[in-house]
Amino acid sequence: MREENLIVSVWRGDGEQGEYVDYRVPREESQTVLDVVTYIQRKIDPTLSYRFSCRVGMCGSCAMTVNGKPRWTCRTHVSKVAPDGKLSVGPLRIMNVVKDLSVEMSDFFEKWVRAEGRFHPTKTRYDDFDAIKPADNKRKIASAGIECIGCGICYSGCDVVAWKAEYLGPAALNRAWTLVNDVRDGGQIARLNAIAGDAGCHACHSQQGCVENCPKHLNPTASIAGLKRVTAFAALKGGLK
Amino acid sequence: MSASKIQVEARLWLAQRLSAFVLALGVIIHLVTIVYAVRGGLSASEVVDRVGGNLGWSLFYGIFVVAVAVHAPIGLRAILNEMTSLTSRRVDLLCFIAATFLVVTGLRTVLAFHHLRVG
Amino acid sequence: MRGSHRSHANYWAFGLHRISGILLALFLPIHFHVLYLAVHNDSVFDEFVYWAESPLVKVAETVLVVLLALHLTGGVRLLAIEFFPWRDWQKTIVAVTTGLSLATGLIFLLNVI
Amino acid sequence: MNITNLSTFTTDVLILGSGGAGLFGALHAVQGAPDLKITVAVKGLLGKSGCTRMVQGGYNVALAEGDSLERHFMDTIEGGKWINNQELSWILVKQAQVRIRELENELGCFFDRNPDGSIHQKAFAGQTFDRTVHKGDLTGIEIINRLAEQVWASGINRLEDHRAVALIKTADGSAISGVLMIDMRTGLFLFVKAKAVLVATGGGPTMYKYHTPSGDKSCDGLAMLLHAGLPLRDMEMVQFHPTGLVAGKDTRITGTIIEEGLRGFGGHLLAGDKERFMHNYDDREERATRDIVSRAMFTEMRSGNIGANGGLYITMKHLDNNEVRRLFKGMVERCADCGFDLISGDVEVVPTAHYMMGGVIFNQDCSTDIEGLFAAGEDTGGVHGANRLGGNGVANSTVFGGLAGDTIAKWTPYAGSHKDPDTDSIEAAISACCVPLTKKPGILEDIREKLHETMWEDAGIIRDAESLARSKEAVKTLDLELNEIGVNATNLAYNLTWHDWMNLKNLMLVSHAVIAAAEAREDSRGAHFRADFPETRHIQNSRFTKVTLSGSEIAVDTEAVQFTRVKPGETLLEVDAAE
Ligand SMILES: Cc1cc2nc3c(=O)[nH]c(=O)nc-3n(C[C@H](O)[C@H](O)[C@H](O)COP(=O)(O)OP(=O)(O)OC[C@H]3O[C@@H](n4cnc5c(N)ncnc54)[C@H](O)[C@@H]3O)c2cc1C
Ligand code: HEM
Ligand code: SF4
Ligand code: F3S
Ligand code: FES
Repeated sequence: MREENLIVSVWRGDGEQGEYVDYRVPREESQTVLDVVTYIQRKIDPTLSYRFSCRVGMCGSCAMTVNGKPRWTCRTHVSKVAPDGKLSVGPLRIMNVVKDLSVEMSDFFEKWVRAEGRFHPTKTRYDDFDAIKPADNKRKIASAGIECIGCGICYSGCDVVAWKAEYLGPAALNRAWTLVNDVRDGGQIARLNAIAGDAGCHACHSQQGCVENCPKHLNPTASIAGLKRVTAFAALKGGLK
Repeated sequence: MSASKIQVEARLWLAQRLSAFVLALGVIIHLVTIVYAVRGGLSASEVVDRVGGNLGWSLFYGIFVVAVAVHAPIGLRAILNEMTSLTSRRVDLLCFIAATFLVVTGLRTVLAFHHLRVG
Repeated sequence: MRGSHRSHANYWAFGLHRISGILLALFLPIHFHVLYLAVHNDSVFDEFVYWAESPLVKVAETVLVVLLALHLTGGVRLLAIEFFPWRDWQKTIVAVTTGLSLATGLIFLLNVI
Repeated sequence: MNITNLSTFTTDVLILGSGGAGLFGALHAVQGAPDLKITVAVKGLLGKSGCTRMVQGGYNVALAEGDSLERHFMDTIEGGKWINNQELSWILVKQAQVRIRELENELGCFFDRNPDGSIHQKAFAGQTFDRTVHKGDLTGIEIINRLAEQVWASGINRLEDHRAVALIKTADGSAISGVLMIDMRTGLFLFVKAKAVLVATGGGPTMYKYHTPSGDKSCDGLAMLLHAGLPLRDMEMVQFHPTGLVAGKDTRITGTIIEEGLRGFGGHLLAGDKERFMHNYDDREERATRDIVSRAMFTEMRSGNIGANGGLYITMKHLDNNEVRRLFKGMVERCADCGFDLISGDVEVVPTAHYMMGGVIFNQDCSTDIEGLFAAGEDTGGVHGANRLGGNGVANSTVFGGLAGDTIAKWTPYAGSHKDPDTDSIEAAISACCVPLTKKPGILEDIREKLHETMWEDAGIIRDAESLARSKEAVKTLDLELNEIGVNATNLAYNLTWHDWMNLKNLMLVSHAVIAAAEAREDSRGAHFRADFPETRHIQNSRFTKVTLSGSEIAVDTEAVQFTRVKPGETLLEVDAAE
């Protein structure tokens, strides 16, 4: 273990008022940004607020803005982001700040629902499973986007979301695309209507902040491109309401 | 009956992309010709010689103008909606004016060239 | 490792595309108008071309060509994202499109001088 | 605190927790009785907290040809060393068949398939058949995402960042009136009045130095149930997973799981001197069952043959690097993100507290002895007996969560009107939470570490009468020390340190329950190993432990297991010639 300190600037305050406050945190060999934040709360300033749950990259609760970029803090090793020993940690942009580093995510999830990002069943619990081959093209497309942890990193890194409050955003649209390719789903028309238009996929300018920052290496840009094609041709044929 | 808002949005998006395909071809041809044309200086008579009264060129530039008039205002519309606080109705109006303006000035020019020799 | 959510090639490409789009949209009506005048009056056009001989204008013109080329290549890149299967080498594509645009500008410049 | 200005929220049904049990409870309640007002309250964000999300391996269910309910049932009973409530285990295996299809067909989970399109089932330790349905190695994310989407869309009320602190009964103590909560975002108390309450806060043995569950789990539900006067069974049964990462106490990654499949694939465990040791303990070496490997590792660690951070090592470097990278991509990346090289290095590991088989005694319809109070998931006991099979945990929470929802939907419309709370107990609960707010602020670290250490050393993988007595004293002392440590009360909004204090408080109480139950069981079985009673005794007369809280004292009792379906030594399987 090295006898060094990290200089960490942490946002203290709510969404409107606050400031970055500096703390010195001992540098450790195996140290994630979440560990740094935890250290401050446990040993320096117990009033610091932040959110986490699983601590291994599964729940998507711990996303913060680290040195300017949105990241999952539980799996961001300090050596990767702060080779110079300086770290700034703030709440995710765009989301409402509860306090310090913890944000509220209801807009994010409400948009998920608004994008029809949920399954519409055509069968029941008393029916058997659909036989879907893993090699089927649609199944492959659905699988490619399905492991989203809902961390909101893509959302927070997209300027269109910042510019257009009603834009559904990359995560919700990515989920919708997996469903568009889900042959079991019975809600396709409603979904296309939900995700078309200027609050939906057509607002995306392929900025690709989402792909760039998604910790799960998902590709919302490609998913949204798929939605754009499908909906635009549906619109051409008058298939949208 | 007028189509719904999302129907319109989706179609506008498609119109912009289709016009972009047209423009892509058009601009490549245009760029090649201007690079070729400016070689050794440019004069009015040269341009007129090349383009004036040639139905092919007139059609080409005619299509180009229409494509631009579709493409650019839809692009500007997105920008104005995202980056200014103008209401979307104002933006639509502005962009409609821009589209009309582009068509009128553009086609007027193309026609003028066409009539040079023909007329 | 400081930066922002914007510091990556694809965002810059977006920015360039947007700026070039706006500038082209502003330039085009002027371009149409000048050409229109020229048809009616050769001297106006030649005057314009004469004025355009000044180095400053040459540079401006080159910039314009680069903008057009940038917007073209960037636009084709976007169309490819939207209409063709995804490619994983987006950053390379951005580099190539930018390179191509600058090259176009260079050819133009060499030609006009 | 004056309770006259306590805000109140009224709902028909209140569900505590948004894991597999809570969300299924909510959905089934809404499906069965759409007119009810249903509210899910959770300590974090809905669907994002809790352990169901962290499920990697998958979901046990007998589906394939050749497998059967009886086989799944027998595996569960034998794994549970015959102390399961057999009726509950039977419901588990039977309803799992319905629930898995509900997950796939109604909620949209997209489980992995065989090349021909049929559902894929993989092997999981301790089972005689490959029956674990999964979505890659991130099954929990798939299940909870799909559940949460449906709940968001269904109009169910959400109280996010709301912590339940006490189950409040009526003045006569016969029925539930509601739950006292803290709105974590403001730090204000809130009384949620409800006709029916489902406790689904998911246990979670986080009082151990090394543990796997999510940070929001601190046995709150178990503590509240004890305070409400209900008995907890099998509390001595704490399951340890053999390979948790260890990288020092200052990183949250410590304790999190390194996949079991690595050992299955041929990974070696090394002691501090980098030599293998498992051959000294079991012929199957690294592939022995969870409890055996954990015990061997613990013994090795006790002998002092340890690595840099006090653990042992797992290594894959003698295996085909490319295969390891391909098969364990997620694990390799996770290790790499945290600074470990799983492909060509030695990664330090320890056994880590994973799951509590014990929990509240509940009925087959998920009701409890308090009218209007229901329970499901890891907060309950009896389903798994002395050891849980990998893959039976999420089956348990989803099966019983759903059943609880069904029961609540049937019961609540006839439950009459809301019942008035016993205001004295509200007041008492509030003052219990506020204890640290008037004291001088201090650092909780020390106490947390001591609790972790004590439970790990003396009430963990290997215990005996002496160590248990030691831990009992130690926890008692720590509890008193905790009472003297204050929390800065200038701003109670999202005051994590206040919640840490309450977490510790609950963990202390439930630690007492674990210790008491462990003292009462004088034999070794499943997850419970007594160095002074290393044999499994009296299988035919098996009993289970029952812990209750009377006043501030933990009391423990035992009760005979009813072998309602099968007796030790017998089987429900047709004894066939093969195998
Ligand atoms: C890393 C890991 C891997 C696992 N892998 C598997 C596996 O492969 N297969 C398997 O079958 N099982 C597995 N399990 C076990 C499985 O996760 C659990 O058995 C099951 O998910 C428990 O579900 P639950 O609904 O009871 O609790 P949880 O899913 O833990 O949910 C508890 C909920 O209650 C909330 N809560 C807690 N306290 C309060 C409070 N005071 N007030 C309000 N809300 C509160 C929490 O925030 C959370 O939302 C694993 C567990 C872990 C930790
Ligand atoms: C060369 C052929 C062209 C192609 C292939 C092309 C392509 C595109 C594409 C795909 C977009 C959409 C960007 C987005 O919204 O994400 C776009 C936007 C735009 N284009 Fe073009 N375009 C071309 C020519 C032009 C011309 C000649 C003009 C100007 C007259 C122009 C003006 C605009 C404007 C203003 C935008 C909006 C930019 C933005 O939203 O950021 N384009 N173009
Ligand atoms: S797409 Fe990626 S970045 Fe966006 S919410 Fe999902 S996991 Fe997070
Ligand atoms: S960052 Fe935003 S603009 Fe589109 S490509 Fe991603 S959603
Ligand atoms: S804490 Fe769950 S993803 Fe980081």
